[in-house]
Amino acid sequence: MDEHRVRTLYRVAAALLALLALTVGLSYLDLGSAGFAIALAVAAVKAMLVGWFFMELEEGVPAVWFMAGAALVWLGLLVSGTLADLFTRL
Amino acid sequence: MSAEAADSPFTDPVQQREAARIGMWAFLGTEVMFFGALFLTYFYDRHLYPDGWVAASKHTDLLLGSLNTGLLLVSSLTMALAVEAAKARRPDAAAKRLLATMGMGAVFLVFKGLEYAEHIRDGLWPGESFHFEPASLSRPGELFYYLYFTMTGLHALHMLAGVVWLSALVIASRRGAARGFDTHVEVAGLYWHFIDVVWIFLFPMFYLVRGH
Amino acid sequence: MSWIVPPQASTVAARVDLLMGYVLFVAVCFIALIGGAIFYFAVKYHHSRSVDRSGPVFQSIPLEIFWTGVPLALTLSMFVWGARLFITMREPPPDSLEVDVVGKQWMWEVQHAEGRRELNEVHVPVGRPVRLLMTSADVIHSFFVPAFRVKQDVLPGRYETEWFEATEPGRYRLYCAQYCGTAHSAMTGWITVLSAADYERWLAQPGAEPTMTEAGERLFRRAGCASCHRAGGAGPALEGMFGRREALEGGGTALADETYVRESILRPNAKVLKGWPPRMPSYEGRLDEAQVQQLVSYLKSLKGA
Amino acid sequence: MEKTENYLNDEVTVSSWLLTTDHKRIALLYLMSVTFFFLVGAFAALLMRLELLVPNGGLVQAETYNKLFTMHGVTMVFFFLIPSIPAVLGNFLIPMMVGAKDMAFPRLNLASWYVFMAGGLFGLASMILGGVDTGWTFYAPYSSVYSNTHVITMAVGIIIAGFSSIMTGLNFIVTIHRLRAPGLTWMRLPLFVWSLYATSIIFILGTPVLAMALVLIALERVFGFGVFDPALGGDPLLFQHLFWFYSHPAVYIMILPSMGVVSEIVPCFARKRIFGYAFVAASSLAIALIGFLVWGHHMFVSGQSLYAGMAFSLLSYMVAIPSAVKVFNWTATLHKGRIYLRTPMLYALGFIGLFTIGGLTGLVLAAMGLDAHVHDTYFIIAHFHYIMVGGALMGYLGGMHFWWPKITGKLYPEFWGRISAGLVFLGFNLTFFPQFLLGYLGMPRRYYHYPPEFQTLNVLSTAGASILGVGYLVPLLYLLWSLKWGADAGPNPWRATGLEWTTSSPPPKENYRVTPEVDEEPYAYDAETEAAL
Ligand code: HEA
Ligand code: HEA
Ligand code: HEC
Ligand code: CUA
Ligand SMILES: [Cu+2]
Repeated sequence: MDEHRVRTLYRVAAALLALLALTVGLSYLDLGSAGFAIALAVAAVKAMLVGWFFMELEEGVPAVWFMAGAALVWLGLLVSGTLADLFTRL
Repeated sequence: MSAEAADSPFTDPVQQREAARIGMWAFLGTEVMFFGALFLTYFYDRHLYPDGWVAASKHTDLLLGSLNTGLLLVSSLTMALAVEAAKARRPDAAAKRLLATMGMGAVFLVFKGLEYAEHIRDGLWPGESFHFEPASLSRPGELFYYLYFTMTGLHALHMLAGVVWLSALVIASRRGAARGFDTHVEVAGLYWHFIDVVWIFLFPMFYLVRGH
Repeated sequence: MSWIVPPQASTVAARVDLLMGYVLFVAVCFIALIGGAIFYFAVKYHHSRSVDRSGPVFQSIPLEIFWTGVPLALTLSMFVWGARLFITMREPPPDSLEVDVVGKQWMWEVQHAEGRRELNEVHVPVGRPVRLLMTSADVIHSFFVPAFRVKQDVLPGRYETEWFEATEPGRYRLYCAQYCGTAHSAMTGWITVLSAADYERWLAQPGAEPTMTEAGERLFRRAGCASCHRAGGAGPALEGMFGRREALEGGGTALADETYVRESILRPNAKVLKGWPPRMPSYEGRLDEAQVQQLVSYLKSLKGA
Repeated sequence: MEKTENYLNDEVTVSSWLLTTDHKRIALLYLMSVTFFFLVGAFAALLMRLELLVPNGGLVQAETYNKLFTMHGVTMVFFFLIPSIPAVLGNFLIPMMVGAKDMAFPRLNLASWYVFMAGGLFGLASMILGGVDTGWTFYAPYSSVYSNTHVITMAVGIIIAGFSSIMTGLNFIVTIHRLRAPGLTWMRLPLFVWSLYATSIIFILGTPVLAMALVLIALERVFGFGVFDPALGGDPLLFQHLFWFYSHPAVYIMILPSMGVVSEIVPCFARKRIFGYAFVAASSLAIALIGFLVWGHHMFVSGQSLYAGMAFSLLSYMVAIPSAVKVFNWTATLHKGRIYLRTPMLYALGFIGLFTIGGLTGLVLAAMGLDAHVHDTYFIIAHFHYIMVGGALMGYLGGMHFWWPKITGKLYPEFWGRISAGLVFLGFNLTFFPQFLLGYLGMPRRYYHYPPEFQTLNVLSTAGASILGVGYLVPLLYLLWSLKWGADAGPNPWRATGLEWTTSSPPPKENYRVTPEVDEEPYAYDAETEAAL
């Protein structure tokens, strides 16, 4: 087994757990409406770590990047297009 | 083996491994959009009922939720390690790590079940008997829990499928490092990590809406 | 009715037809161009003919730019024109006459401010903008008057508006354009456009009916609203509330428009006024949409002190 | 000529068909299935057109009429047109065009057919049990609360069929990425492959959203609780967003494959390389992407915000541009060609003309001020039948005629082919042109009864539909006839380029006896020097 990679995996997992602790901790502070945004941002960082290291996006296979990127872009289209309507109504 | 090989359109194993990965990623794209429709619904209704969302989120079980998140994160680690083992042609090591992954997945599901039972006891199952304090936010609260059950339920179904898939791989590992075993583990790993990612977002959306 | 266009009986009708003419003109030009070119090539380069086929071209960046650019410019003009026309259709002039409409499977209930109520008929005066305040009691309907070139979906749970100014007295067809169930195609009616004098006469006809505001005021007392919404009562005074931006419990504000007032009556707890307990009972199921509209009409009439 | 081994006579048992993983056989399974569903949808159209002969007809009852147009729309869209070209011609041709032995995941391919049939059975079941009356758009809260028909069964059918689309799309994507023959670079791919690649992206990223929207409708019906009915705190516009997020791109699922077919046929029968290859290829991808940004143009008068409406209107105009680019490039391909007006070419040219008309009337709809008038009238019906029947279906028929010799090894009678192409073109225009007029005059769609002043145009339309119906039956007959009595086609009756024409017809089970290699650009036709076809 590739020792280097295994070490990386452990480090990433540690970072993920730290982020989990961070976001739970933050939820006890009163950050107003920013709290939710921060919690989502932390989630995004966690998701990126999982994607990049665990799911081996770091390998950089073009077709894989293309599929992963397309999924994100399309999700963005769905959400932004619909919320654009909701937020600008009236 | 031979029957499969005759059918296979591939000329070499590298091509096959890449095809499997691209296929899995394409499928995950589908899954992103499948969950995406629900995520959109969540944010849509959150915008309509911000107060209801805050109030309803206070009834979720942060302790169990955080524990479950931790479990899933660690299970992703063991999954990734299983993939490494499979790639290194060590099916026994891979099987052990797969078992650990599955185990954490199963515990996750049990915890989830406990949470559901608790919520249902508290009258948070949407419908006739739905009961929510403050009553003034009862309708948004009901929507929140409708989405909660739908989204975490769909997620749990995916987990269940993942656990079944991994157990099939554990059984397959007994046949040794057969051709394609490493690819299978790798592809299952992608799926498992994806479920983890979904949960990473569900966690703040339902447990951390604002404050405690 | 002509074969090509329905009667032009509103201020926007001719403008719609003009834009239609423009888009169709462009369309016909391109159809002629493409169709003509195909026909011409098919004849000229038919395999049976020996013509000069030397030096064929397979790629031309200037041409590609040209036939990307021209349609782009044309469509942009259509977009701007269409959007501006639509904005006109969406923004009722401030002095519009208001008529309240409830769509329900499968009929149109209409109330005039002066109190007359009709079914599947709408009487309006010529030369005065009319604003329809519309909601649905069940599924989505759509209020469509071809002669006026206007259409707006009518949704349950909120108010939508639509306006027009009729230019020609006469009777015009009204359709429900959004599929709403079995008798969707029977959910039709008539718009009768009357001269100003005829309209006054029509309004006055039976005489005794209370105006919508009066009916709303009566209802306000009968339904028990007045017991709380009075000085020193359990609820806030409602004078001057309409059109205000209200601060809400739990942060945020809401504009007190018709939809807001309607929601306050049917689902008071959805948006609770800051500083007040969520004490108001829901009137859902106790008042029908037409009655809610009367109340809205009354509350709108209450000017601030 | 001696009989050679091919995929048809390789094995002949029933199970060799039902358990086949051969993409060519799966294509034929799909061919039979979608033809069946086309007949179901056409049957509903027939009854509808008959009912509309008179303003207050009583051929069927109002509820029945509503069920008919739902059945017509649902079968034609979800069970016929969406799978038609991808699952039949795409399945057959993609592996051949890229020079592969089969699809990347042959068993997944077979599974997709079973899944499709399961979805189709649910769809049929809901029709047989009594039908669904929501229209193909399933707008809430009518569908989620008020309708008391078999909405859930139908929704389940559509969801299942959707998964079959996803499987097909996934297979195409991986096959195109990973199984191209040596030398077959992206810029050497046939345009049909490009267009199906773009289609596949829509399949896998759009379909799940529709599935979820329908799941939510079903949940709302089952639990009496949900996110769409305003009486429950929901918002019906959310459903419309979810629905059209898929269903507008779905119209490009229906047209892109046809565009691909036309891009193959036109160069072949003009004996000339396609004009602007790169632009035609890129425009497919552009359509797939921008096509996902315009869905709100179905909602201009739905209560959607004015600003969102304006953005959607602008983007709808943008998505028209790549279509325009394609039309111009096809037309330019004819220039200095050597043109043979064979049946596939007639269909292809018919496609270009009718698609242009349908597309240009889309420009009317994308103008908000005009849509306020024509929305939900027969103008819409005419617009989309011009594109879907005049365009997509014509392309499908053209493709079937073009590749029929390859698929079956037989030639059909050219004379009857031309007759049917002519009948379809004529009947089509007579059916749907009057509907443009009807719509602008104000006749709403989904109307069982209509005011008497609209009768003349409706009679014309029904008359046209009967010609059109005959036009469809003729090819059905002579294509079947050709199976037994048609002349042998030989490997390449059109002397077309493209890998699929280099192998025998019908192709052998493994497509190519030796893996082909590609060393030239596609469409290496030569109109200048070549002798007669
Ligand atoms: C295959 C199917 C298909 C295709 C390809 C299209 C293509 C287009 N459609 Fe259509 N459409 C439908 C099927 C399709 N549509 C259906 C089924 C509905 C109704 C659904 C329902 O409600 O039941 C509908 C409804 C619909 C609406 C909503 C109407 C309403 O309900 O009120 C709109 C509004 O913008 C619209 C616009 C367009 C546009 C701008 C295009 C463009 O993509 C067209 C682009 C093509 C061209 C423009 C022609 C070629 C170009 C030239 C020859 C060059 C010249 C070009 C310019 C000057 C720009 N369509
Ligand atoms: C691919 C898509 C497709 C295709 C091919 C067609 C084909 C046809 N359609 Fe379709 N149509 C839709 C998609 C399609 N349609 C959709 C999506 C709607 C909207 C539904 C909704 O509102 O929800 C619609 C709605 C629609 C309406 C509007 C109904 C209404 O709003 O009230 C009409 C009316 O004329 C119509 C007519 C036709 C006709 C005449 C054909 C012709 O091309 C059909 C020609 C065939 C025949 C005339 C029959 C010939 C006979 C046979 C082939 C044998 C018959 C079989 C047996 C006897 C068993 N269609
Ligand atoms: C039991 C007392 C009670 C009754 C009866 C009652 N209300 Fe209210 N109403 C309240 C209270 C308390 C509030 C402020 C809290 C809130 O917004 O729910 C309120 C708020 C409102 C508002 C929003 C006011 C603003 O400034 O935004 C409107 C409009 C309204 N009520 C209309 C009515 C009508 C119409 C009726 C009768 C059909 C009615 N109410 C009956 C107690 C009552
Ligand atoms: Cu009401 Cu259609
Ligand atoms: Cu569209």
